[in-house]
Amino acid sequence: MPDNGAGKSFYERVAAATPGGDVLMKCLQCGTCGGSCPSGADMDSTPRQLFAMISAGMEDEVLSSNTPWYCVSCYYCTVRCPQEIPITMIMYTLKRMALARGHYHKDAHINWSKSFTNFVELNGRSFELGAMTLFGLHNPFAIVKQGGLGVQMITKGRMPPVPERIRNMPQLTAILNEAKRIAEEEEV
Amino acid sequence: MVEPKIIGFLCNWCSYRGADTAGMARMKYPPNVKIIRVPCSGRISPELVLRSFREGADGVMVLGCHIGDCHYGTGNHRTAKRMPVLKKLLEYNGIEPERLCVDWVSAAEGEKFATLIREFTETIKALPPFVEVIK
Amino acid sequence: MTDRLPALQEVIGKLLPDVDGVLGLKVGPAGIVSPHLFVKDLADELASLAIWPKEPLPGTLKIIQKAHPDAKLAIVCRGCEERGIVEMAKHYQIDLANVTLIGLQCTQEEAEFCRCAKPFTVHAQTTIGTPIAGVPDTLTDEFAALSREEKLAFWKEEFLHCIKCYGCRNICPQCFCNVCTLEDETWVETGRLPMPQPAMYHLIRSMHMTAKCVACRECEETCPAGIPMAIQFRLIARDVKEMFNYETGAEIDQPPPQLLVLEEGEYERTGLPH
Amino acid sequence: MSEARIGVYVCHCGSNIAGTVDVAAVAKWAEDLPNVVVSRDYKFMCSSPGQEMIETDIKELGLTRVVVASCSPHLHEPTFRGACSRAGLNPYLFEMANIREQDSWVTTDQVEATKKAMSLVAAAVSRVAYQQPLESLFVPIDPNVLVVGGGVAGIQATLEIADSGRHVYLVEREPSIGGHMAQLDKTFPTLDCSACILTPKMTNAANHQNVTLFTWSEVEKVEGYVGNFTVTIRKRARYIDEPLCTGCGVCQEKCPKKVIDDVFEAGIGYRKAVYIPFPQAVPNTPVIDRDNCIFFEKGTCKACEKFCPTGAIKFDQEDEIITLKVGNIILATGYDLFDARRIPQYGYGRLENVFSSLEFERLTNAAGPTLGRVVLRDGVTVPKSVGIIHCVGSRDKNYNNYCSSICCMQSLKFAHMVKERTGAEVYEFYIDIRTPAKAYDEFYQKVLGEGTHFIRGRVAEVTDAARQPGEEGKLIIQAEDTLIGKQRRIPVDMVILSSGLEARADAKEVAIKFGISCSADEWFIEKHPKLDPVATMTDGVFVAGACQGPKDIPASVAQGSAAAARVMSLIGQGEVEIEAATAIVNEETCVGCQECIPSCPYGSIEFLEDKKKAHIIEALCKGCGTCVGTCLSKSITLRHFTDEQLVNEMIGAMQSMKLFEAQDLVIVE
Amino acid sequence: MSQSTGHYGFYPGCSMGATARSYLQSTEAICKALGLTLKEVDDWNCCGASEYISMNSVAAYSLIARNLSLAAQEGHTDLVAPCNMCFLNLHKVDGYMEKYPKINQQVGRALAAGGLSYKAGSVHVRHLLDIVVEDVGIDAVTAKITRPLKGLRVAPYYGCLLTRPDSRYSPEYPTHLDDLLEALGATVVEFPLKTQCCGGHMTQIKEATAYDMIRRILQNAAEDQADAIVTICPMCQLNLDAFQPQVNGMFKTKFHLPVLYFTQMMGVAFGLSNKELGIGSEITSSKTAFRKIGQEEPEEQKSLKRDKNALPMPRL
Repeated sequence: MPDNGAGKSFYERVAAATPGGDVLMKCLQCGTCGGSCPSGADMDSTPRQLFAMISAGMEDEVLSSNTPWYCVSCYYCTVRCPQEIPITMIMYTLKRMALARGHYHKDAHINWSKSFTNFVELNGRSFELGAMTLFGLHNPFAIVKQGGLGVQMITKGRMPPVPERIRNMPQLTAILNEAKRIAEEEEV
Repeated sequence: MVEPKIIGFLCNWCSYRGADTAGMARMKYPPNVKIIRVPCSGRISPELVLRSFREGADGVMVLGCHIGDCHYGTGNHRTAKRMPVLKKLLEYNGIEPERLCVDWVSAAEGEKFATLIREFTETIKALPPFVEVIK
Repeated sequence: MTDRLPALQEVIGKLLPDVDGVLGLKVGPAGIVSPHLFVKDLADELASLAIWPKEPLPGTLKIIQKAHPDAKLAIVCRGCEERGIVEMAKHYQIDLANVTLIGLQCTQEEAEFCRCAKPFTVHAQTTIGTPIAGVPDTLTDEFAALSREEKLAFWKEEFLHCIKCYGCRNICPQCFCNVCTLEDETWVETGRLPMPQPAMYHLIRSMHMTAKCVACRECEETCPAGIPMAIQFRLIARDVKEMFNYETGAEIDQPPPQLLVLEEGEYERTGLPH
Repeated sequence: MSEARIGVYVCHCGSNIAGTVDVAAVAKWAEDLPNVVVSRDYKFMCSSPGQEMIETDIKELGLTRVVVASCSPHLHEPTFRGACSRAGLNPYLFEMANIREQDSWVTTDQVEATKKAMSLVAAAVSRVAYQQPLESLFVPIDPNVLVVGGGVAGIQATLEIADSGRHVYLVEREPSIGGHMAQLDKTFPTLDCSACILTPKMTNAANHQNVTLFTWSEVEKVEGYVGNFTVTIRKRARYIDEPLCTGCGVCQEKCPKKVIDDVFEAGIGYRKAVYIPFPQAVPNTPVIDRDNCIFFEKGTCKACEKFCPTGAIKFDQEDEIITLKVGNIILATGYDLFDARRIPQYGYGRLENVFSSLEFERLTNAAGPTLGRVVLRDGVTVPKSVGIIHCVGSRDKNYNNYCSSICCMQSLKFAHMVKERTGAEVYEFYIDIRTPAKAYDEFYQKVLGEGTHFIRGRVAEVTDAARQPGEEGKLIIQAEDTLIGKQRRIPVDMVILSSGLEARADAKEVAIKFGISCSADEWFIEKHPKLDPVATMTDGVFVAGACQGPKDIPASVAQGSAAAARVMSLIGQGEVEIEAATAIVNEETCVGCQECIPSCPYGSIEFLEDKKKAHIIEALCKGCGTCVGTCLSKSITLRHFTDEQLVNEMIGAMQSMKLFEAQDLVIVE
Repeated sequence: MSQSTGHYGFYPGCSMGATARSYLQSTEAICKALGLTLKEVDDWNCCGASEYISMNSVAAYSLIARNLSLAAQEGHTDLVAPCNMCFLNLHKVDGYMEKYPKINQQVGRALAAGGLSYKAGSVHVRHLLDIVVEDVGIDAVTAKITRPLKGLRVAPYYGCLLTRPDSRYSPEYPTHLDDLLEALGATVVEFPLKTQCCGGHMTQIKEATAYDMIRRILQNAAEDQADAIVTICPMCQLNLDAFQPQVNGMFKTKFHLPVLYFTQMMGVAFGLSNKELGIGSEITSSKTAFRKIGQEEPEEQKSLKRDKNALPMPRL
C-alpha cells in the first residue's frame, strides 16, 4: 500500500492525527459503533468496516467513503466502544484527510462547513443566515425548501440580518494563521 | 552525559516479579538500574537509601506492591509513610527529591516496570550532576 | 520571670510532702544552672530553684524513673518539655502514671528565643505563669522559601563547621536509643574531620526525628558550631501534620503515625503516585 | 570475611543469556573479585551436569559460598540451594544474580548487557561473603482443613479431603450450601439437570462423618501460618434451634411476610421472612431474616413460633463465635454476577422484559417461580421472539476487560431452552463464539441446527421506542450485523442479558483476611498461572473455582479436586518447613520503645515486661522485615536480609559501576 | 468550584444572540431571580461548532482556546456555556491540552501569535444546567417557585453532547434535568430517547437523515404523551422546533410538540412573564401546552398486566 513521504502507514497517520487515536489497532470489530450510530443506516460502510479498511491500508476507499460525512458527532460510538477508541474524532480526522487530498465523497457537506467557517474567520462569530445563504448558492434546492423557515425565523427575531463581529479580529486572525501554519508543518 | 548509576530496592513478591515479567516479555529498558531484592518494601529503612546515595548512586528506586496488595498485608503501608518524609527531607537538604523514586509495581505490571525504569533513568539524566553533599 | 519563681517555689513546697521528689533546675555554687531533684527532706533547698536557662529535664526524668520505677515524681516542664514527656511516654520511656506535671508557661522573650509555636503546656496539672501565643518561626519560613540550590549552599556552609561532637544527639530528649545508628560505620563514616559526608549524619538524624522532635531547640542551643538544625525538624513536623494529621507531643492518646497503617485519605496526601 | 571461598557460575541458558551477554568475559572478570576461588561458565547451569559441577567444586575446592548468575531466583533458587545442600553447604550460603530476566532479555546493547551482568555478579559476590548459614524450622501440620465457600468447587474439595480421612470444616455464608450451581436448571453442554447431579454431593458433604458444616456463617479472623492456622468463625444466629428443627417447613408456610428473594431466586421470586432457600437445601434448616421479620421489626407476630411443632424457634438466639485450628485453607468463594443495571442502554431494571442470565435460569428451573415456564415479566405471556445478548459487562474497557468465559455456552444453552420451551424465534448477538472445551462446539452446532439466528455484532442498545411499523410494543435490539455491514433493528418480546462474572464485591477484604492477593479485577491471584493454579503466595492457603477467575462447572470441580490434592500432599508430609529468614531482636541494644510491635503485620512481636525488651516469636514471623525498617537503633536483624548483606550487595554493584565509568570495558572475544 | 460565590464567567455562544435569543432572555431572567452572576467573557469568538474541526484541527483548537485564554485572563475559574456544542468544544480542548503535550504546545504557539496564553486546566468549563442543579441546587430552585408546573407533562431532552464523552453524568441515562423539572412540579415522562441526537447540522446537509432523527425523538415524546419537550441546547431546540412542520410534511405526521428551554420552564414556575422569558418565539406554539398548568391530570393508566402472576422487577 502506498505510504506517504514520512514512510508511515495509513493507519499510523490516522492514529497520529487523532488525539488518543493510537488504540485504533485494538478494534475488536464488534460493531457497537455502527449499531449505535443514529445516522448509520445512511453510511456506505459502518465505522467498524472503515477501521478494518484502514488497517488494511485501503486509503483511497476509506477517504472516498461517505461515512465520515454522515457522522453527526453525537459521540454514542465513542462512549460505548468497548476498546475506548475515540471514533468520533477519527471521523473528523478522515474528513480532514479527505479534504486535504482534494477529492471526497459527493455527499460531503464541505460547502456548508466552508460557508460556516468562512463567516467565523471573517467575523469571529458564526452567522446562520449568511451561512445558509452562501450554502444556498451551492445548493439552491435547499434554499427553496427551507426558505419559508428562514422567513419565519427572521420574523420571530431569531435570525439577525447582519453578522456580529468581534472587536479584536486581528488577534484572532493572527492566531488562526499561525495555527494553520503549524498544521501545514505537520502535514510535511 | 555520564550514565547515571541507579540502585533499585524491589520487594520480592510484586515488584521483583514485575521486573521478571518485563524480562519474560523481552521489554527493553536502559541497563542503569541494579536491583536489590528485599522481602518487602517495608524492610527498606531510610538509611539504606541514604547509604546508596553516599556510595555514589545518582538515583534510588523503592518499589513495592500496590497498597492493599502487600504480600505481608500492610508492610508497604510503612513504606508509604516513611518514603514521602525522606523525599521531603532530601528537598530540605537541597537534594532533588526526584532522585528517590517511590512507586508500586505489581507482578503483572511488566510494562509499568519497564516504563518506570525508562522514565526514571531519563529523569536522573536530566538532573544536574549530583553534588558532593552525601557523596 | 521574677513573679513565676516564687509561685513555682510555693507550688513545689506544697507538692513535696506528697511526692518522692520534684525535678527542676537549681543554681549551683558557681552560678551554674543544672537539673536537680528536690526531695522531701531538703525542702529548704528551694531557695536555689532556677527557671532559666532551660535544660532538657525529660531525659533526666527518664533516668530517674528507670532507676526508681515506683517513685512518685513531679517535674517542672515548659511546653516543649511537656511534649517531650508525652512523646517519650508513647515510646514507653516515661511512665506518665507516676509523674505530676508542673507546667511553666514561657514568657514572650523565651518564646522568641526558641521561635516557639507553642510556648505553653496543655496537659500539666498545675501551671505557673500566663500562657502566651506562639511566635512565628521566621527563620524556618525564610529557609523554606529558598531555592533548592540555595538550600544546598546553606547546609553546605553550615555542615562545614560540624565537628560531629554528637552534642545535638546527646542533649535530645527524644534520642533515647541504647546504641546509635550515627555511630555505626555501616551508615556514617566515623573518625575523620572534616566529616566526609556531613549530610549523611544530619539526614539520618532528621529522619529519626520524624514525628518525634518536640521543637525544644536544645540541639541548636548546645551545638558548638551553631548549626540551626531544628529548621529541618520543624519543616518535617509540618509535613507530618499535613500528611498524617499528627502533632508531636500534642495528644497523649494518639499513637505516632508511623506505627499505624494508612488511614482513609492519608495516602492521597503523601504525594506518592496513584 | 577473609575465610570465604566463593565459587561463581555463569549460565549461558543456551542463547538466552549468552546471545546478549559475553558470559565467558563475565566469568573471567569474576575471577578477580575478592574471595573468588573459582569462576566458570556453562551452557545450562540448572541441568544435572551443571549442578554436579557446583557440587564437585564445593567438595573438591572447599567452597564456602556459591554464586550462580543465571535466571530469576523465583525460578531456580530452590534448584541451586538443593545442589549446595547435597554437597554439604548450607543453602543460605548461596546467592543468585539474575542476568536473564533483568539483563540479557531486557538490554539491547551487548556491551552494556555484559557490563550489567558483571555488576550484578559483583553485587552477589559482595553480598554472599556476609551470608550466614540458617537452619529451617519444621513445624507439624494440623491435619484439619478449612474450606470457605460451599459452592460446587468447595463441596468437591471438601469431599475429596473428607474421603481421605481428614476432617474438614466447610463454611458457607448463605443458609444452604450449593452456590450458584444450585440455582441452575440445566448444565451445558450435556444438559444434565443441575440439581440431580449437585444435590447428592451436597447431602454427602453434610452427612460425611469427617465434615463439620457451618452455614449462615463467615470467617472473621485468620491467624497463624501454614500448618497452624487459628480461624475465628461467626456463626450467625438463625433464630432456630438446629437440633430441634425437623425441617418440616411449617414456619415458612405460616410466615405472613413475603420478601423478594434477591439471592437464590435472583430477584425474580419471593420467599418468606423465615425460609429455607430451596427445597433441597442443605442443611434443611430455615433461617429467620432479621431485617424483614415482623417480630424483629414490630415486636409482634411470632406466627412461626406458634405453629412450630417442636418449639425450635428461638428469637433470643445470638451469634456464636467459634475458634478452629486448621493446617490448611481452601478458598472457594465464587463470583458475583455483573450487574447489568450499569449498562443503561440495555434497559435492565427499566424495561421489564429484559432479564439477567440468573433470572432466566430461575425462570427455566422447574422449582423456580414460574415452575419452569418461560414467560415475560407479567408471568403469563409466552414470548414469540427472544434476543440473547452476549458479553454483557465483559470484554469492555468501560466495565470488565476480560472474557467471562462461560457466557457463550450459557447463551447457547438459553437459546436451546427457549426453543425447547416456547418455540420462539431466538436471536443471539455475539462478538465471537468461544466454545473451546470438550463437546462444547458440538453443542454450538446443535443450536445452529435448531434454527437460532446468530447475528455477529455487539448490541448497541435495547429500546422500547418504536421507530418503524412492527416495532410497537416490542423491545427493539439495535446492532450492527457485522457480517452484512448494516445496522439492524430486531423487535423481540424478551431480552436475556448474558451477564459476565465478577469477583465477589468483598473479594479484596477476604484476600486481606487470608493474606493473599487480588488482581486488578479483584480475582484471587494464584501462585503461578500455569504451573501452580490453585496455590497462592501464602503457604497453606489455596484457591478453587471462580474466585480465582471466571470458570464453568467442570473447571471449578477440577480445581476443587486439585486444591484438595495439594492440601493432602502437605498433610501427608506431616511437617512443614517455615521461613528460616526470620527477624531477631538484639536484646542488648533494644531500648524497649515498642515501635516495632504495631509495625508487624503478623503480631509476631511481643514485649517482655520483665526485661523491657521486644521479642520476636519466630514461628509467627514471616520475614518481611518491616520491623527492621522501623527500628531506629537497628536492634532488629532480619536473617538473610541483614543491613550488612544488603549494603554490601549495593556496594558491590556501585563499585563495579564506578569502575566501568572510569574505564571502558574491553570484551575479550 | 465557586458554589458559594455565585460568580461565573459566561460564554453565551453565537446562537444565544440569534436562533436562541429566548434562551438568553430566560437565562438572564432566572439568574436574576436566583442571584447568579454570569459575567460575559469580553470579545469571545465562535467555538467553531462541529464544522471547523473538519477543516483544520489545530486552527479549530486554537479558535476555542482563545476563549479559554480570555476567560482565564478575566480571572474566571468556572466558565459557563449554555449550549451543548460550545460546552463540549471548550471542555474538550481544555482536556486535550492537559492530556496531549503536542496539542498543548501547538495551541500554545498559535495563541502566542495573538499575544495570548492558556494553562490547561485553569478554567473549569461547565454547562448552565450543571450550575443550576449542582451549585444553586434543587432546593434553592424550589424555594423560588410561585407557580408549580402541575399538570404539564414534559419530556426532558438532553441531546448528546452534554453527557458525551467524558461527563460526570451518565452518557446514556442522565437524570439531573428530570430531577429539576420534577422539582418545578411538572410530570416528567419516561423518555428513552432523551440523549439521542437531534441531527445536528444534518438539517442543512442531508434533510432526509436529519428529519428522520428528529421524527424519532418527536414520536417517542408523543408516545409518552408529553405536552412539551424541554431542551438545554440551542441546536436541539432549533432542530426539534423549527423543523417540526417539515418533519410532519415528510412523514405525514401531526406532531405538535412545543420545544422549550429549561430556563423558560424555570421562569414560568417562578412566575415570570412570557415576554421576559422569550416565550412565543418558538415556531411550534406553546400556548396549548401552558394552558395545561393547573389542570388535573387524568389518572395514569398502567397498561401492564400486573396481576398475581407478575414477577418482581429488578430495582433501579
